[in-house]
Formats: sequence, structure tokens, C-alpha cells
Amino acid sequence: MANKKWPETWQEFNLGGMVFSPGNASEYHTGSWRDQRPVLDTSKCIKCGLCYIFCPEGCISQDADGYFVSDLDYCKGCGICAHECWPGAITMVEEG
Amino acid sequence: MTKRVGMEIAFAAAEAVALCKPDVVAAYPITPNTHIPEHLSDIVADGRIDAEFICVESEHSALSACCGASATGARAFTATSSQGLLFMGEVMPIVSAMRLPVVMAIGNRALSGPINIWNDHSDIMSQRDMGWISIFASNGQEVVDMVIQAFKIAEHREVLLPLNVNLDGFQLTHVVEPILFPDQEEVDRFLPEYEPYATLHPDKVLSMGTLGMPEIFNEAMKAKDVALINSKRVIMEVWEEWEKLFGRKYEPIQGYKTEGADVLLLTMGSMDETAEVAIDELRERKVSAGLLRLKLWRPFPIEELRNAVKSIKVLAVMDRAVSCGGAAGPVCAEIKAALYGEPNPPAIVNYVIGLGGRDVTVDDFITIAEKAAQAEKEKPKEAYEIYGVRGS
Amino acid sequence: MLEIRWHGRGGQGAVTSVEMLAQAAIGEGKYAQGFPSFGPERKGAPVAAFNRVDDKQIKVRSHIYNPDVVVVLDASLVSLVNVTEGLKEDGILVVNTTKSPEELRKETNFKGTIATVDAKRIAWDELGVPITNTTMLGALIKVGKIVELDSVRDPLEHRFGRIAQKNIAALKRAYEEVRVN
Amino acid sequence: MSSIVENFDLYAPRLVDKEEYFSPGHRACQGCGEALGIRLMCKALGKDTVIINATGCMEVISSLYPTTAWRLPWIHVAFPNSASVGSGVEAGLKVLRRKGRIPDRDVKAVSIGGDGGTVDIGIQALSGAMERRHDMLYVCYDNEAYMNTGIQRSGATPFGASTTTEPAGSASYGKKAWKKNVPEIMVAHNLPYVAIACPSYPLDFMNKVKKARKIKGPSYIHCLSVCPTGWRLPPNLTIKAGRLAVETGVFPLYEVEDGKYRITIKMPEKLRPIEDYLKIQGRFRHLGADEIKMIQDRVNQEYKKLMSKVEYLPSWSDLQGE
Repeated sequence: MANKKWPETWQEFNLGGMVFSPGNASEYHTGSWRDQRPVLDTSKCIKCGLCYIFCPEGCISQDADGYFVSDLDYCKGCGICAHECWPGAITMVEEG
Repeated sequence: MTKRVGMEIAFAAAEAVALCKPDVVAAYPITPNTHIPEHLSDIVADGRIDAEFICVESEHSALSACCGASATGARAFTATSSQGLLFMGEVMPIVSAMRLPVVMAIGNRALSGPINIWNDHSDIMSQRDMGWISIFASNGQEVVDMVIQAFKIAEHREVLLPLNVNLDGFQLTHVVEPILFPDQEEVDRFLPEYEPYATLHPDKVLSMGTLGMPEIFNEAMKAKDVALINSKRVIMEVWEEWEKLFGRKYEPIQGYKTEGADVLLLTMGSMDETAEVAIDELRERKVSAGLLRLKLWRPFPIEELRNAVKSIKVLAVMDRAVSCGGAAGPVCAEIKAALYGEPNPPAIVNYVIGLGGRDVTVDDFITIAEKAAQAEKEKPKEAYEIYGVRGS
Repeated sequence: MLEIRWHGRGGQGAVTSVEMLAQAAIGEGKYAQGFPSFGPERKGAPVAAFNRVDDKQIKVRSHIYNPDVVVVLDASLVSLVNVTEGLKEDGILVVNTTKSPEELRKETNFKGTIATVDAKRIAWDELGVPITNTTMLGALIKVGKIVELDSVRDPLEHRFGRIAQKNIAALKRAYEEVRVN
Repeated sequence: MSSIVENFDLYAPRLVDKEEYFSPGHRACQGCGEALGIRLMCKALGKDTVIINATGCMEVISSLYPTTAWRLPWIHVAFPNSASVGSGVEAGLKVLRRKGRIPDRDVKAVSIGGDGGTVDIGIQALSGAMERRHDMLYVCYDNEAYMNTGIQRSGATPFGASTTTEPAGSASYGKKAWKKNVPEIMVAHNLPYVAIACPSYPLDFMNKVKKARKIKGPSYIHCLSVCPTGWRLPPNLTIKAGRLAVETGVFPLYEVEDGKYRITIKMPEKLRPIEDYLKIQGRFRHLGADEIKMIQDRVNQEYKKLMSKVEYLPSWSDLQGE
């Protein structure tokens, strides 16, 4: 449970349990769930963005060179990107 | 300018809601509260208030819709009875946990079965621990006053809790009687526009109704409990202001002829004033009896109760619901808990009375007071008695 | 405090009568209650409705067991329902019937005041329907002296709008034509 | 592979809204088709949206206090009532806008729920909200069982699937009833727009969400959401499983606009055999030839029913007048 910040006291519990920091779930890094990671072969990548659109985590984005790369802080290693990459540019590699 | 009108109390409740200019009303028909939303829908249909009236398909959806509307910052109202309140039950503790100031009128009615459309308090007693402020009216005037007060209390920045006003089904909902109405300017001055703490809107994104893990659940419940306990201060403030403006006094527990009384009856709702007549008769017969009318059920007025029974010998508690298999009726159990360990507590006797619309008369209260007076000397055999039940 | 019980059939408007009477009394500055019997009866079934009227605040909210006045909206109920049950011996019985008070006394053995009026005929004449609730209110006001005749005008106008005048005419005729013994 | 090229404008993903309204860090299972659906839906909806979420996987994995994955206004109340809470949100926004208490801007109430929260416990609230013509969108994320509580059978569970409350055993082949057709129930509510979608066809899904977003009134989207955990298949096959659901005719993607049925993802001339879809999923592994034939017959029949609606039913507007 990285970055878990429970309120210390009941007084610090937000009124109604509301959360006022949209998207702060990103403080929690799901990368630790992964046992395999996607590796991109840029020579095969056609920059179509299919991996980006199919990623359930929304953790793939375009880098400066236009390649779609996975943010390994969040990638859970599901392998959808590798399976759906029709030019075969992504392969899943065991962690560790 | 106050206006004196003869009106059915359910209609009067609707008129009181209209004076508070609700934004959203969502309700589902169930006897005996139905005249409240019916009359409100008339008021909306005639354009007297600008509100969305949602004819939901169930009570569950009525409270759910009020919850959603309140979360957007709308002033929301609903009403129900009996099984309808049970059906809302799933949403009841969530509305209070989300700190949404929904106001509800409950035309109190027995729970089935056998199915019964008449008055008792088993519906609200089943929902007593849901984190709502819960107030009981004894007559039409109190219904109107309490409905208007309700929005001010619930929406107060230091409260932000849902509130239910309880009016006995039929015994109150269906009775035409004289009621004093404040006018719109007076209500506008008393009740400011609702300024929500936070709302569902893309201009300020937030999440409501999040998941509470065991690590924070104690804290979440403590926060809600403290909010409910602390709401009493605001309730008292609002009642004091009301008295100044309109001359009618409200207290968590209102005493009637308690001076020097050995025996006090404790009642709620439409029983209150009938019991007062009994006290008048008893006093004429030189029986030193008095009455406590419990108006504020949640938060429970522990201190006020302790003070009210300090010098009496017997307290006879009327419960209009059975806590089947329990140690006492729900009200009496609360009272015993509040008085346990107090120095020289009175003997406490408990009568379950007026179930499912069974009539409660002046003579009944006289009989009960006389029986209760014996309790000081001889403890009753049963922890509570279902008064007037046939069969030995 | 005066307690009144109304007998009618579901749909005949007994509840409207108690509401009109309560509002008339309240309009005079008095205190009043009007309430239905809280049963599940539907159109046609014998029903009752109740009033309490007093000069001071009314606190009792139990049923009415010993009324001072009983009003019967439908002649056919006299043989069906014990209309004098609990009625005080010196009380008043007001019945919509073509019979005279004397005839009714023989039928009911009631010892107090008996008043009769052919409200059905009046209702046919004035309203064009045999609904006798407002008509009987006129008879009650005459014998019961509970409120002034004028005091029911406002509640009736508020309730009936366009047809209020017809109802007021029917009510006034019953006020004039009621026979008392 | 050929189907991707046929049905997918290859570079189109680069044109979608890059904003992530459903942030990474959420706790959905690896390869969750429902989380993907949520993510794509939010992109299609844009920021002027309020999400009303029924209890279920998506609520649990996204809102662990004091964190939230949501970057849109979001509320969760209970299991059966996202439609009725949504109707209150819609009414609230409408009246407050009319009274000038919030900005004069169109903000859409979008209620979401899983199949349990939609087709079972939530169907009353859903039916009521749709009947009342609230200006809202309801999206059902159908993963065909109560996955949040551990893969129990729902009304949306398909025939023959093994679940933890109607499991396959020596005397049972799993679920005995056919899947409840809630989209048709929604069509029967005379909704201006009903659509069936699947994140395996992301642009089709997003276009449907956009269309529904623009409708003034109630609309409903039924989104098949592959659940690798509950369906017992490897998480990398999520997209493929959705595609097979379409190509075998189990879950043809269509929309009903103004009563007019239209297939939105072109179907193959001849449906792929149902076995192709069933055999990759552990929940169907126990099925024998007889059950598979029953399913195949049913799929053929349902598919023909749908195609005849597509072919013969005119739009409701065409039926107006004389």
C-alpha cells in the first residue's frame, strides 16, 4: 500500500467522506501488481495508438518521438497491448 | 402577517414545505402521508413554487432522487410512511453519512404484518439509528413550525444532516384544525437560501460516497455521531429564534404540570395533548401527576431527561412500538440507558400503547398514571405491558 | 366542547362536511377538528366522520364515543347502522329523510332532539345531484347552533368554486326547511 | 487480425481526447474490460458530466477513501439506485440552472452500473427513470455476473456459464436460463436512443456515447465488459474475447435510434461458430456438445430476430401521421 494516507483522527475525516482531489488515486502505483512488462520494438511500431486506446489503466502515452509507451508506475502487465499490437511491436517480458 | 387557517394537517405540511421553496420533491404514494406530496404536486402544478416534482416509482427511488438532488445543491424534500420508510431504509444511513440535508415528513404508521395502515411509531423506531435528526410533532401547528425549522436546522453549516419530522398518521395527517401560518416574507427572513458545502458540478470536481476501509470506518462513524450530537446546539438556537419571532416555544422535552409531581407520564406525537387532558383531570383529583412530551428523539436529549426526572418517584414511559423480544420498548430502553447510574433514579414503568391505530383515550392515561403510581411500592411483573391487549 | 358524528356512505361527502364545518368554526375564531373515520371503506360503504368544536384549544385526539350531535346523510342508513350509538340522551339527531321527526322518534326511540329534512329533494332541486352533504350542513347549523350560517360561505366558495352558489342555496333551503321536535 | 483492419480506422486512436478522466492507480484487475469501458466513456463524454455510480467493481476499485480515480464529478450511493440518484441529479441540475444558481451550461447526468445493479436489483429504478424521461444517459457495464462479490450468477449471466451460485457440477451444466435482454426492455420504454457496445470496438463505443450525450432525454447503452477474472481467461485476451462475442453473433453491436435498428459493426457473412467464443473461457469449459448446440441454435435464432428487426422495422417517425 504505497502512498496510503489515512486520516489520523476522526476530525480529519472529510465531511461526508468526500474526496476533493480528483484523480489522486494516481498516488497509488499499481506497477507493483505486474509480473511481466511490455517492451516496445520501435523498429516495428507504426505509432497507430492501438495499445494506447486499449489500455485499461490509461497509462500509455505518446513520447516526444511519437511512440506510445507504457508508464511502468501503473502498468499491471495485463498484456492487452502486446496481444492487440498487430505489427507485433510489443512483447511481454518477465519481470525480475 | 400570520394567518389562521383551518386546514388538514397533511395539506398544512405541504404548505409549510412550499413556504421553504424546495427545489426538488420526490415522493411515492403510501397511506397516510400521501396528502402531503399530493398537495405539493398541486402547488407545483399551479406554479406557486418553482420546483421539480419527481413522481418516482418507489420510496427507495424517492430518497435516492432526493439524495442525488441534494448533492447538486438543491433543497430536497420527501415524505413517506411505514413500509415506505423501510424501503428507504437502505438509503437512510447513506444520506446522513454523505451529510446531505434532505428533509422528510413521516406520517407515522405501523409496520406490517398484519398489514395495517394506522398509526404507531414502529416505522421511525426501525430507523432510529440511521444518523437522522428526528423530531416529533403533537399537533398541526407543530408540524408546520417544525417543517420550516427543519430546513434551517438540516442545512446549517454546523449540522448538514438529514432530518425527519414525525406526524402521526391519521391522528394528525387527516385532521382539519386551526393552524397559524407565517407569511412568505417572514419565512424568507427566517430561512436563507441553501448554501451547500460542496456540490456535484464540473466546475469543482469531487467524489461523493467513497469506499470506507476498516482503517477509517471508526473515524467516519465517529464524525457522523458527533455531528448528530452537536446538532442539538443548533436545534436549540433555531427554536429560540422561532420563539422570538412567532412566540411558540419548543424544547427537546416539554414538561406539562410537572411541578411537585410524583408520577410523570412520557409521551410522543399525537398522544401528547390527550395525555395533557388526563393530567388536568388527575390534578383536579389531587393526584400529583405530570407529563413529559418528548419532541426531540434524535439526538436524544440525555441531559434534559435527567433534569426532568430528578425529583420524581415514578416515570411511566409510553412506547408506540414493540421491540419484540427486547428488554423494553424502544423509547423506554433509551430512557433507562440514559438514567442508569444516576443518583436516585425514579422507578420506570413501560406501557406499549396505541399500536396500529388502537385508540388512546384520556381514560387510558388516567388508568396508566394510577397504575404507575403503585410501581414505586411494587415493581410490575413484566418489563413492559402491552396496554389494553385482550387475553390474560 | 361539542362533538359531532356524521354518518354517510363513501362518496357522499361526509368528509367534506366535517371539513367545511371545522373551517367555518375556525373562521369564527373558534377551535375545531374535522376528521374521517380512518377505515378502508370505499365508495358506497357506510362511513362516519367527526367534528369537535370548542371556544378553547382542543387537545383530545381520541375517537368520539359520546357525540352531542349525530348527522345522517342517507336515510337508508338509519335501519342499517345504529346511528344513535353513544349519542348523549339530551343530544341532537339530524337525519336526511322524508319522514317527520315524530316518525323517526318511533323508529329510533331516541329521547333527545330530532330534526329531519328532505335533503335529497333539495339537493336534486338545487344541485341536480342527490349529494346531500352541504345540504345537511344547513340543517345542522340551524338545530345545532354551532356556527353562523354566513361562516360556511367562505369554506364552500373555496372548496366548490363555480358551483359554490348552488351549494349555498341548497344549504340555506335546508336551514329553512328543517323540522325539529 | 483481419477484423481489426476491417472494422478499425487504424490511426483513429490518435484523434481521441487525450485527457484521462479515469486516472491510473485504480484497483481494477489486470486486463479489466469494464475499467477500459469507463475510461473510454469518460473521454467521449468530456468534462461537463456528472457520473452516478452503482455499487459494484467500478465503485470499489475507484474510490478508496481518501483517494479517487475520478476526474469528473462523481457520486456513489448504493447498489440498486444509480438510475434514481441520477434522476435526482438531473432534476437538481435542471432546476438550479433554471433558477440561475449554477452556470447556464449543459451538464449531463450519466448513471452507470454493472449487470447486477442494472438488470437485477436496479431494474426498477432504471425503468422508472427512463419512463420519466429524464435527460440522462444510463450505461450498463455487463460482465455477466456479480463479479464484485465473487462471480455469482445474475440475470445477465449467459446460459451454460458456471458461476459460484449456479456452478457446473456432475448434475448441472451451470446456468439454466437464458440471458435477460435488457436492451430490448429499454427499447420498449420508447427511448430515443438505445445502443449495444463493447470496448473491443472502442471508436464504435465512443461514438455511441457521444450520440447519447447529445440526446435531450433518456438514453441507454449496454456495454459488454469482458471480465478475465470471472470469465476465467488470460487478461491479455480481454479485447479478443469481446471481438469473438461480436463475430460469433452472441453480442452483435447495434443501435436503436428513433425505433430504427442498425448494425454498427459489420457482421461476417457467416457467423463464426460459437465454440470459438466459448472455448477460450473457463466458465464454459464444462459444456458438452449438446449444450453447445443448444447455445448455437439460440444464437442463430436471436441473431435472425435482430436482423429481421434491422431489415423490417421502420423508424418511429416514419410511423407518425396517417
